[in-house]
Amino acid sequence: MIKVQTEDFDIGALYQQIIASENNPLGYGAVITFVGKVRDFNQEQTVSALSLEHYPGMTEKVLNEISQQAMQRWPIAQPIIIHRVGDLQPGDQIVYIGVASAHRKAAFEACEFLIDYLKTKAPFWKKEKADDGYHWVDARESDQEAASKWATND
Amino acid sequence: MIKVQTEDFDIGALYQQIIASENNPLGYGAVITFVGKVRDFNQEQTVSALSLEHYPGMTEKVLNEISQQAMQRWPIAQPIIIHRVGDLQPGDQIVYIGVASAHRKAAFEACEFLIDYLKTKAPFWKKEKADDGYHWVDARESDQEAASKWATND
Amino acid sequence: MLSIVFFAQTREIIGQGEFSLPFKPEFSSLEAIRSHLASTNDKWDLALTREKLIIAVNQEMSPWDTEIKDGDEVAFFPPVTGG
Amino acid sequence: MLSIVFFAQTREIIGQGEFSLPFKPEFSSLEAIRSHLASTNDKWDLALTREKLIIAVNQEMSPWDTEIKDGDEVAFFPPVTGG
Repeated sequence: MIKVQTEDFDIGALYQQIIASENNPLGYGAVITFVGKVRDFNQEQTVSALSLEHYPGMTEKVLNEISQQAMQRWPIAQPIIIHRVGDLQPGDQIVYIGVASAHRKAAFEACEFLIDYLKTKAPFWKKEKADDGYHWVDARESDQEAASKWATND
Repeated sequence: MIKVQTEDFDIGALYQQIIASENNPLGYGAVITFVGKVRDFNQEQTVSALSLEHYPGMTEKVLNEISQQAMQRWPIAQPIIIHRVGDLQPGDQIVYIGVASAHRKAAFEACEFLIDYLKTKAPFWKKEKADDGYHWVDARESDQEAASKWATND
Repeated sequence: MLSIVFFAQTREIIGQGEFSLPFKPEFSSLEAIRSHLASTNDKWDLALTREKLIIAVNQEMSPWDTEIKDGDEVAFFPPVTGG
Repeated sequence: MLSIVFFAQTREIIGQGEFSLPFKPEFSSLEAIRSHLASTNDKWDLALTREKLIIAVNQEMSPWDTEIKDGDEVAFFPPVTGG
């Protein structure tokens, strides 16, 4: 399941959705979830608000693609990916990724792959309100490096 | 927080506990959770029930120790570790590990470290009911290998 | 007709999010489209500096040598920062 | 007095979970305790085969050369399988 939405999401309800996954609910022994939240600082500046813009249509397409890629690379159930857009506050949830698999190694890897790819390939942009006003967040070199470790030659 | 209990646990409530962590709730941008569940098969046998035994006292001691080790190695909040004991059914939750950090890499690594160490160092034993009766689960070589990758020289 | 779209800083500096551009044979090159737009004024020139500019053609991130045809959607934006 | 405890298969084959063993100087060696217990009968001998047997002294996994003193809790069990 892929969703781009302004509304918040409920961790407990999403967990129930993953484990109720139709193809093999009792075979999935490991469930990994990642939640990304708005921090109250970035690059040593205090952040008081955040605004998230995205490219409607392309965003869902990219998230579906990386979800398919993860399912081809690891024996996992259909992942759940939710990303919020619009105005957010420090402490708010931004992104949710849930992955279930028979074994934990596949689930950990697929979950990390999904967030690494989301961060570098999905068209979202963050604008932060800091002490000196609003400014767009710079892309991080470390995110590119994290994503590049999953590169394949095919 | 460390708990060994017969009762089930609530993923949504535990998530709220992690993010309400007192030392730096708004600084934690990444929350990773691992849930281990009883699978309906193991080593190609159908599993219809599971019974979990532990070493009271030592279990809590070991879980506290690995929790402290994780906090020394990664900049994370106090992890939440819950492990159930007693009689369980396929689909039941066995173990929960929740980790929050400013950045996702530390949270992923610490969470994987905790489950790898729990699986090889915490005194729990599983007995499965399969087609041919009850038998104790064998320790897996792959779990030892997973744990050994975190070894340090100190 | 080409559909030209901008996001984030690029959109803010340009001052609009999208518009239509009548297709011309020379626009089969992305660089030709970029430099045509950049020639509009100094702001657009700044917004469309090639360094760090990402292009998506029909909603797919694409290299500069991608061939463009009439009816395509061409997006210009800075490196993404979601998650 | 030593407190001797068993878990899982080891406990099941032995037939009991714990008992007290009066301390003797020779029991400062874990192997001496193990072979003393193993000599009880064939089942105990089987349960306490060194291969794959894990020992915890005072609730801490310990190597075979750990020195034991009066009052210690010594546990014998198979490799753990939680999680």
